[in-house]
Amino acid sequence: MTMASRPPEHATGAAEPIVVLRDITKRFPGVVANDRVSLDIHPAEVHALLGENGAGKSTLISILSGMQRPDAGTVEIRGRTMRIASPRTALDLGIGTVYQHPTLVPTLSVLENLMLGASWRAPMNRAATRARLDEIAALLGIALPEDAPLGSLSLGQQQLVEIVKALWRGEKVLILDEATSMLTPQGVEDLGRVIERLRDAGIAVLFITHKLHEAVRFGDRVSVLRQGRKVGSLSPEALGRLAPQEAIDHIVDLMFGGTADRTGAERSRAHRARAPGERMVIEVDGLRPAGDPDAAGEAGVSFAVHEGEIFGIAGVDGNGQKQLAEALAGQRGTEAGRIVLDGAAIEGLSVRQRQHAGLRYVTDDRLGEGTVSAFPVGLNLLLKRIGDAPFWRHGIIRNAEVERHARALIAEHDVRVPGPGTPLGHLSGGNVQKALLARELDDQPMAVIYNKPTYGLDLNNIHRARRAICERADEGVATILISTDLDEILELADRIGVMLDGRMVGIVANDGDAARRVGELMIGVGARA
Amino acid sequence: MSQGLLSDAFLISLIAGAVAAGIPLLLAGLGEQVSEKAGVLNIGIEGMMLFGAYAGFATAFGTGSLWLGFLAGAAGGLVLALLMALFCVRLGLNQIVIGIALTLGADGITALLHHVQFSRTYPRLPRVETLDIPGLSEIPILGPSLFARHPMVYVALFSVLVLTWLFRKTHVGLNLQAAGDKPDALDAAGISVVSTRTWSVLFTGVMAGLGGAYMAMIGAGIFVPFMTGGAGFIAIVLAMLARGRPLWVLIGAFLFGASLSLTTALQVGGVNVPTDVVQMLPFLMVMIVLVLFARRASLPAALGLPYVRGQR
Amino acid sequence: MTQAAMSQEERHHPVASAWRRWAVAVAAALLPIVLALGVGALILLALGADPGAFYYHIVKRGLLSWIGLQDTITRCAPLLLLGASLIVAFRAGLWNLGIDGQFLLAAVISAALAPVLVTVLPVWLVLPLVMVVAMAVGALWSLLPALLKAYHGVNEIVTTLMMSFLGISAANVLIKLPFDDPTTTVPQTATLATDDRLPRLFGSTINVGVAVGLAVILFIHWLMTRTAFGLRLRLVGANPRAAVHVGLPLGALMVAVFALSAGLAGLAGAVEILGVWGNVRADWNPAYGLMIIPLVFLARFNGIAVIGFVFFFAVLSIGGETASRKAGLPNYFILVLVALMLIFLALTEWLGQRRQMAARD
Amino acid sequence: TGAQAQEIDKIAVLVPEQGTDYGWNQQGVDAARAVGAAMGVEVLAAEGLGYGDVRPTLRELAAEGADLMIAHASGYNTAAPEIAAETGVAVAIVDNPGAAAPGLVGDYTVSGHQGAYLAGMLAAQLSRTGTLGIVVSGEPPSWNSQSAGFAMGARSVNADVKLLYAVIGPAAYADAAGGKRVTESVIAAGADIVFGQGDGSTFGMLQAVETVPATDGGKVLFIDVIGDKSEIDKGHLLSSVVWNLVPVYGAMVEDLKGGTFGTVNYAIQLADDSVQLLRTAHISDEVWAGLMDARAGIVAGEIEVPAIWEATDVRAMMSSVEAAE
Ligand SMILES: Nc1ncnc2c1ncn2[C@@H]1O[C@H](COP(=O)(O)OP(=O)(O)OP(=O)(O)O)[C@@H](O)[C@H]1O
Ligand SMILES: Nc1ncnc2c1ncn2[C@@H]1O[C@H](COP(=O)(O)OP(=O)(O)OP(=O)(O)O)[C@@H](O)[C@H]1O
Ligand SMILES: [Mg+2]
Ligand SMILES: [Mg+2]
Repeated sequence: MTMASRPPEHATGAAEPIVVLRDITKRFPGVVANDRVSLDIHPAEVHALLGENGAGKSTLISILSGMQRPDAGTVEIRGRTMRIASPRTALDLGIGTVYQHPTLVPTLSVLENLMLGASWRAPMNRAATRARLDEIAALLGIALPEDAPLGSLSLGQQQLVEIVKALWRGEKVLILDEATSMLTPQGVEDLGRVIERLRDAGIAVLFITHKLHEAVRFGDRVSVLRQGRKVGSLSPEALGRLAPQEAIDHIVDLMFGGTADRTGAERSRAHRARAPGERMVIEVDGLRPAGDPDAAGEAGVSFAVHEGEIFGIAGVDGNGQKQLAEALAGQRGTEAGRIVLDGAAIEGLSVRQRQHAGLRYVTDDRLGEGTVSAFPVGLNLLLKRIGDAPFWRHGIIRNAEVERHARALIAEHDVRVPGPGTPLGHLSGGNVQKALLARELDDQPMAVIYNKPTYGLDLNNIHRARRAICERADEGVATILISTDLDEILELADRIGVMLDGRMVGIVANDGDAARRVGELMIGVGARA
Repeated sequence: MSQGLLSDAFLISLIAGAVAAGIPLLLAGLGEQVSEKAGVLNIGIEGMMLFGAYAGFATAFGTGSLWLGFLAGAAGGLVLALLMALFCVRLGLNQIVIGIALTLGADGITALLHHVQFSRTYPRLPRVETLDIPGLSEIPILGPSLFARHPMVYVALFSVLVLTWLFRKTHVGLNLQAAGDKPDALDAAGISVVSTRTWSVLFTGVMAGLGGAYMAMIGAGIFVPFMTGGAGFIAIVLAMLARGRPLWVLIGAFLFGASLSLTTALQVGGVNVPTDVVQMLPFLMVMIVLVLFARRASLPAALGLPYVRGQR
Repeated sequence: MTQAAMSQEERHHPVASAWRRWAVAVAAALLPIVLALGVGALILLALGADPGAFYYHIVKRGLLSWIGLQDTITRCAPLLLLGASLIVAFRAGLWNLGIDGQFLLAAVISAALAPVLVTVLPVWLVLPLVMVVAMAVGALWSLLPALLKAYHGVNEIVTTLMMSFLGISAANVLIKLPFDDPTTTVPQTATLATDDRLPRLFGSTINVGVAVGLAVILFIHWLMTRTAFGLRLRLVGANPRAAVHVGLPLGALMVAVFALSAGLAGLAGAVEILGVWGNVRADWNPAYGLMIIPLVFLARFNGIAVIGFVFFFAVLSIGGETASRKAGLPNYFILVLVALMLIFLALTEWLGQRRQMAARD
Repeated sequence: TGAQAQEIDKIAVLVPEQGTDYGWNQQGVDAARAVGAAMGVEVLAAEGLGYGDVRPTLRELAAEGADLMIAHASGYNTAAPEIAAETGVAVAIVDNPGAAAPGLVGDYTVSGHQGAYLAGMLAAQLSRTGTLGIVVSGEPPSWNSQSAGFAMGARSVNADVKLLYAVIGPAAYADAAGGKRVTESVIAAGADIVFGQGDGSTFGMLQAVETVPATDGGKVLFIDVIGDKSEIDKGHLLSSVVWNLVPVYGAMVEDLKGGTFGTVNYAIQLADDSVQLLRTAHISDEVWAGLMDARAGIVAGEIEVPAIWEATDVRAMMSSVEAAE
């Protein structure tokens, strides 16, 4: 679908804006998150809000959704200046939001999460909620386990619930902050169709993503933030005049100025310095992670990774990838099977011992277990090396060393943070991820498991991270790359294993035909390799 | 005349004694459960009970009406709960510090008031009229001990049902759980976390005040300083052990009451056990249950943490 | 002077800005006290007492008179150790609410052991030995909650409270049965002679216990803030899942935290008995926990701040008794005053936080 | 230090609770004041000190010039002699004769067991059900000896009298609700006269006695200890074993003046009326006369009432209900 195929009335943007943000300024300690940002949001239009990590996108929308108050500037709704004092005000105005961080109650069921927000006096109407849920789910082409506790769902499914919830309440304006980050390509397509329908029904959509092709694909209008300022925008007319790739190039220029990293267009793998070696570094045989009873198949998971090889693990989120990764790392017990690292069995070792043996696990749960929000960035960068020289001597911390190390990594990985002493929780989502990667890449293990390493990163940082992963592999690191982003796997992996229902349903070489075969395996078609 | 350990009268008095000791724990425990569910660890509950005990007794003594006494007891608990809500929910001050401060303050103020008003006369309330439930109160032993009590006992028992219904079947229940488990989610859904928690703390105050008033007016018939003697802390433990289920608070409260009665029964029966040993029984029982069943903690994730919107 | 002008000046005069920071810090420390005293004064007036005289006596007795000051300092010893105990636990995110039971059991064991041991061993050996045993007793009493928490996830608030109640009863049983001093009718343990107690400092009535308390709390502060071990414990407290992820032995660390925390509570019991009491009477329970917990929170788990709060509280408790007696008031009024102080201290801390938030740029 | 004659112009009394409890604390404070008034000596009263460390208070009172400090709680009997040694100011302590030191530490024993014996006789005579209750808030020595004395007195009148003994809790001095609950059970088990010992909890016992009928439908009567609660009685107070500490305190001050303090053990007893049985309208002349005969017998040593301090011994004296049935 090209821009030109859209109904003309939507391309013109003739309607008056429903929301006008005017000169919004918001400061946090050490940062100006939004610096006199103005933004028009029109009904019947998808407005893509783009920007590098830490540019201030989430802050801006949290002002619109009532989660933050601006230090200066005004919000006008249909021409009237409004004080959006709370999320309640925003919801009453018909503004529905999917936040970047999860905002659902893990102990309540899916249905109850959707019922949350009604007047406390209202009778609880499960049947009506169920009907409405079914309706929206059908629209999105999904099915949700309505009575399961939310916490038992995969992150991808949880994100769907968030989307359903926002659609429920966003009668006028729908805000999606990286709502597609956990979805499959098919899921993104389905969401895109729904967004288009809503737009055609007159709803204004504000759409934040780091995937620029999604932005030009679904967006009618584009605004770009950079370091808290709005640095440019593309009107529907302007956007209509550009071909998708031209539009992307233009946006990349706006987002990163001269610093854009354009190597991403080519496949990194082609630029790998060396082919994988022959030596087996990791051998997994019949591994059945403990825990969720149906997560692992009877036979368990088996595969092997060579020295310097990148072994991709593809699959829809929630098919046992996380359990597998945790079992490999030692955070989760195993019911059966063997794990051999460099010739030695490690399934009996603790997390710590496996780390010492040369195995690293880069978690996808950056806030839940990857970092400590309350700790300063500097300590978070050393979380896996507590007590090690030169940062500790005789068990006593040397703050100067810690700070020097932090400054070096912050600079090297371009983590946007006021200083090493800033609590990590104050960073933007993408910058937390950058800090996490910085810590993990700052070491020389024998084998690494990356779980969704580029989730939440902007384009530049994705390239940087992927390049770093390749470089490590070139140095001989056996790499397991778990990702729900098929493009990423196709770009980096030498071989690809596909997981479905806790089993590895096939392993294919990453050759010209890999995309099709992996896609088939992911949805359960195609034989076991 | 049948007398002694196996007489009806004695058994009735033991069960009634368990009820008398259990009702304040039940009321306060139910209250604590609500605020814990909403994420507020109300350590001030001991003070709220004591305030309720004083206010209830003073009013009942002054007016001669137990019902006005209960009203005043509830109001007494409510006054401290208002402070708790203001400081801990609205301003986000530390719940432990404020809770302990309220308890110490209530200890001091009620003791002072008692000193000024009652320490020369020690007034006692007259005999409490019971409400006999027709039919049920005729059951041998259990009838008179359980169903010929002051109406407040039935109110307390009924509130177990009400809370169970509230938790399971209403939006209030959803809101409470969300406020305790993931307050940002509740806020994002458009419900004020602060209001939800405020209401829950106020409810706790009312229930604790009623419990204290029951203890003073019906349990003892008199107010003496520090008379709650740690009942509030037991209520906190009961609420935690019950893991969100009102019925478990009921069971726990009566087990505690029953173990007190057991002490008396053993002694009156001439069984020579030190009271210290018997007093350990309920706590020992809790520990044994925890060791045997090793029940995982399921306290609300945000328990004890103030909620400030947009803070991370 | 306007805010802008002030900050302008600050940039040019670092000395002035240091002064200002000092002034703010002093004001922040004094404001809650002044406010609490103000409200307390109103209550005193309502009770018909003279607030001026009341406060004068608190300060004079608790702080300015030498006998009073010695008693104030002596009273700090167990509180400092209990503060250290709680700092360890709270920083590691574990709610050891059982310090009263740990304290009391250790006190009883100390009281039972010391008078016997001094008959066979030299005193200088007995005192440290008993302290070590007391630490072990405290630690042992926390073992069950520690194991249940570490390996079964059982909530430690409930288990430590239960063990505390059990410990208090068990202490009484021990005093009344095996350790009862047969020479007295009152149920209590045998008494350690005054000469065999912890040595007194420089001819005062202050015993070495307070030095032990100070040393321990400073050490614990250093341990928790400056060492790798302390950081590991803080990591467990701040995010246990992260602790697992980075490969810390979560269970073992939790048990260690409990052992250390409860051990220090036990040490507090020993120091109180060996330094001051000499014996334990049945049904004795100073219930220091209720007092020290809010102080540790107000100090934000900072050992140095705990020292300040503990000293302040000791002045209030020593001086308050005299003030009440002279005013003809029941001692209960001090409870009200302490409550007011806690509330206003918490309030000022909140105001300070808001100032910090507002002063961002 | 040997005993020396001394000028006395100030004495202090220390009690754990407020001196308004119609009981232990009030008796102590009132007696000290009475002695002070009679002898022209200033009295410093430190009330509500609790059961914590009283050393600071003792030091301070010594510094304020007290010549004798009466530490009126058994919980103070370790601290006070130590401070006496430290400051050289004489102290009086309770229940620890072993610590007495001439001129410095005097011990007084407060137990109304002789009076409790009379109370037991009285109760056994007036009981309709033949069952008596003893309810105590805790088990300190002076409570124990009075419980035992009561039991012995009751048995002396009626060997078959049933004695129901119940402790509210290990330290339930203020547990009024517990006092009421336990007393109700004791009444339900047949007691129509209750001998109650406790501080705040006593009022709960009174409440029970006033509101619950005996198993025979009649009135339950209460026998109190230490103080005289007639002022606040609602018609259920049968008697009280009243203590009077004035003779003891007076003798201690005299001895201190005379240089003999600490050489004798001071005690309250029937002989000098420092222990008395309270007479109320429930007691007929005839019964009273019988009791007074017994009193004379005790004073003369014809009736021996041993003091039994241990809780286990006391419990062993009580009836086992199964055995009786
Ligand atoms: N609550 C907060 N406290 C302190 N700093 C904050 C807070 N919220 C945001 N910031 C800072 O504001 C800046 C903008 O953050 P924001 O989350 O809006 O970025 P973003 O554009 O959404 O980035 P990303 O793409 O990584 O999600 C960042 O530097 C971040 O560190
Ligand atoms: N009277 C009440 N009793 C119990 N809970 C209440 C009460 N009032 C409010 N709450 C709780 O506080 C939450 C937020 O209250 P708030 O004052 O924001 O809403 P409200 O305006 O009273 O509710 P609504 O507009 O939905 O009727 C409610 O959803 C409910 O959970
Ligand atoms: Mg963001
Ligand atoms: Mg003199």
